[in-house]
Amino acid sequence: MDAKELIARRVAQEIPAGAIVNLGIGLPSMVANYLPVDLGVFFQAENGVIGLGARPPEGMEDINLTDAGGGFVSAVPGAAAIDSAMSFGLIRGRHLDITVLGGMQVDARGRLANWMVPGQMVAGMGGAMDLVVGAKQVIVAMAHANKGVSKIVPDCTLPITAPRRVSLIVTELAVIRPEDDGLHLIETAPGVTVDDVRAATEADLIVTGDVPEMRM
Amino acid sequence: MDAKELIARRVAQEIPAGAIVNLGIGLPSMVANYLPVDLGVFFQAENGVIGLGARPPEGMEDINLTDAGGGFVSAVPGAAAIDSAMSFGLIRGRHLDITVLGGMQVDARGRLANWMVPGQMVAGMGGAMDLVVGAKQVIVAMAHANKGVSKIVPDCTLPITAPRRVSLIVTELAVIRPEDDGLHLIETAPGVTVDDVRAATEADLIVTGDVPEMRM
Amino acid sequence: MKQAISLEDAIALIPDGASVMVGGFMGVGAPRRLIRALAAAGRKNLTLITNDTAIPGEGPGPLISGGCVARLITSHIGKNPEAQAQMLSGQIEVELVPQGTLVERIRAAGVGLGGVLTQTGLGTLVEDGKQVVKIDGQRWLLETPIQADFALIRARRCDYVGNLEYTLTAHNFNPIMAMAGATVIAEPDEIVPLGVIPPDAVKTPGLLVDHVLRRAC
Amino acid sequence: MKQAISLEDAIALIPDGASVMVGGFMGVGAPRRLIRALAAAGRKNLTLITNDTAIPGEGPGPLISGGCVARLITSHIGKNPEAQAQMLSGQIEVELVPQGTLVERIRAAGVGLGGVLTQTGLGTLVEDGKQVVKIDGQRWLLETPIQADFALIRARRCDYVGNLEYTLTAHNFNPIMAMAGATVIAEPDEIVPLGVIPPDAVKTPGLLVDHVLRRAC
Repeated sequence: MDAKELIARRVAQEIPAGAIVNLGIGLPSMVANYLPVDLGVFFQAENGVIGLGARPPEGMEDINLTDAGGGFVSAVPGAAAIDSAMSFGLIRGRHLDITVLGGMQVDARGRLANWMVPGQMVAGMGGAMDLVVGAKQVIVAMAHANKGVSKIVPDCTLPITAPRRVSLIVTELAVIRPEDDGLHLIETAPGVTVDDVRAATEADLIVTGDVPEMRM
Repeated sequence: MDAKELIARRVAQEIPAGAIVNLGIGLPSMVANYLPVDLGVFFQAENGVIGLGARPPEGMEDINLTDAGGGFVSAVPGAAAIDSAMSFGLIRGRHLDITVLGGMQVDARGRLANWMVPGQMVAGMGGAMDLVVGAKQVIVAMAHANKGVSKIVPDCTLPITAPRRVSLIVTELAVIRPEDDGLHLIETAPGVTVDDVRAATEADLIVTGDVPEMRM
Repeated sequence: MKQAISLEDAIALIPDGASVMVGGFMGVGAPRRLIRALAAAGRKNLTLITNDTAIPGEGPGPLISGGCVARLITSHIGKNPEAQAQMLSGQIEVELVPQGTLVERIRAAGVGLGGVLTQTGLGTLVEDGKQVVKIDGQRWLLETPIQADFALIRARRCDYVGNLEYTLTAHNFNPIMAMAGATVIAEPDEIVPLGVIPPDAVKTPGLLVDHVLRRAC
Repeated sequence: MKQAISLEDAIALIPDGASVMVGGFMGVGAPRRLIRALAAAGRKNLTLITNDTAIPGEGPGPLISGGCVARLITSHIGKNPEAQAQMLSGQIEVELVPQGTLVERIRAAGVGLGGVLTQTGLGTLVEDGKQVVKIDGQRWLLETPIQADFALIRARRCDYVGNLEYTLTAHNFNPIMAMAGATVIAEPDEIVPLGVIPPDAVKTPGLLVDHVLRRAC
């Protein structure tokens, strides 16, 4: 199992039956592949569809039905098409259960940075700031490090997306839960030790008792 | 012609082709009866219809299609049904050309009072405050006096609906236009003299040259 | 997916003292079954948020007549002498709100905004006691969000996800209130199978709706 | 009633230096014909307000590629290297706005509100230089309304009153921008006779639309 699949599978375990879930572009969007179809989860894409389904077979795409990345999708029975005011009204009004987002950094206070690198990469925040402020739960799904440099840091050096503490961080090495007192290491990936995670993590990690391995 | 019909007919002359017009309950709603059907005017009712038409024949009413007073109406071809957020978004966002409202008082600064009599009649403002603030033109259609007491006063003694100066006042005696320097008497009703109007009006009226008679 | 619930079970959710939003305009588009059952159940001390009190017997009228309401936030009580009398006698505390401000305050609560900045009400009694915000030298009245424990929503059709459709002048406050109730109960004329309501026709996405009232018969 | 106008006549309405809102999300639901003709006409110094700059060639991409834009208000330029390069070189002045804030700022202009009070952006770079309003002890970021000289709106269907229908994820910013342009030009896929679009299906009432673009062929 590669790193991305591991992360996506582990995030999928966090999603309860019937949840309304926004999945970011890229890795987070893979989470949908690992959910039981009978779980009754509805996926929201901020470009305006609730009840996003799989990419349709070749030749059956509709140019007016895509996800937030512009990729073709389908709509499940019971789907709703909405405009951006309603879409972000749902997000900002706390009507969305979970958002799964990628990250560039998360710090010891659980703050996410994922929208710009000053002077270099300026993508824009898109819907990320609204999602982090508004979703009931924010799960960050990302690689633990970027070119060997830890993305879990004492204090974000990149501009943060919101001061809110995210709910959970899932990487290919660990599951980490930010709390009042810092980052709690709550699971390690199969075959990864606590020391491995500490070595790969620039921020301090709080370890209480035995840390279980992810059950995949 | 009775007083109400006279007022409604005169107000109708103010409405240009293609205008979007809100008519208040009561006297103002009579204005629709005196417009040429080919004028292309669309009537908006704040309860959520643009393209309001006449009351349908007995037995063809729809309980879900009424005007703001709860009376049955029809919808013309090209009508739109909207919710209250859009309805008042149109009103407050200055997308409505004209509103015709009843009044309890209008004063020398052109301020309308039409929503409460402290300690006695407390109806509530409904949509009146929004309409007076938001419509491009506000026409007050009302009787000149109430039980012999002038409704056109130096300074409103009733709580005002908005500090905005209304565009025009039409009564069974006169047409009056509020301006920076006060209330200009611009027309008198057929058979009514300037002195008659002055005698019936508590506020000062400005008269410049000959005052024409309404052309009915 | 939602199981439709009985009128009895729906009413049992709403305790004395609750704040309740009720859709409708002069009774059109009002959730009649829920209103009548709530009044019949003898609820007391409710905060009622509704565009208008219609005429006695219509719209939220039965809640007024039944003495269920202690506090009323509305734009118009002029057609309901009982509401006027209860206000003048002090039985109901009434907050009169301009209609456009009322709908935006409800929307603000539903979409997570801190308030509404409006010209409506400035320079009138409505301004009294409220914060005024200066933006580029212009004064704007700050009106605060209104949310409620319950929103009772009348809809034309509903599916088992809870997606709602409305019709003609029965839209009014319903789609907006459906965003601002902590618990939203929909009273549709008809419940249809999944997929019957096209995605583009949905005006209230089902995720906003907590309970769907079973059909009358 | 509105006569449909030609692409040429529509473009002639929009001068150099105008502010222009353009619907669409990653190009989906963008008014392609108007955008391409505007770029082909060589307009300069435009202020472009749009959710994102898509990829070059898509959505508002041709306006970026054509050097038509001096100022850009948007939430995302990450998929358009030309937009990024023109920002870094200083050719385009870019204001990045959180997407939910962007749509509410446009709506605020359209419905006559003084601004938007939001939590989004508080405690981030987005807060810099902006007014913060305290309400009951809580801080809210005040974001100002955004209006434009023109709004270019893509719609699924339109009638000769100008009523607009949208479909699926091609809604996005279109219905909101249609409220906030001083002049609104609709680019429908199809124009249908009066009465074909049912009142309940209208999402932009025709009174908001100034011009309807004639069909392509």
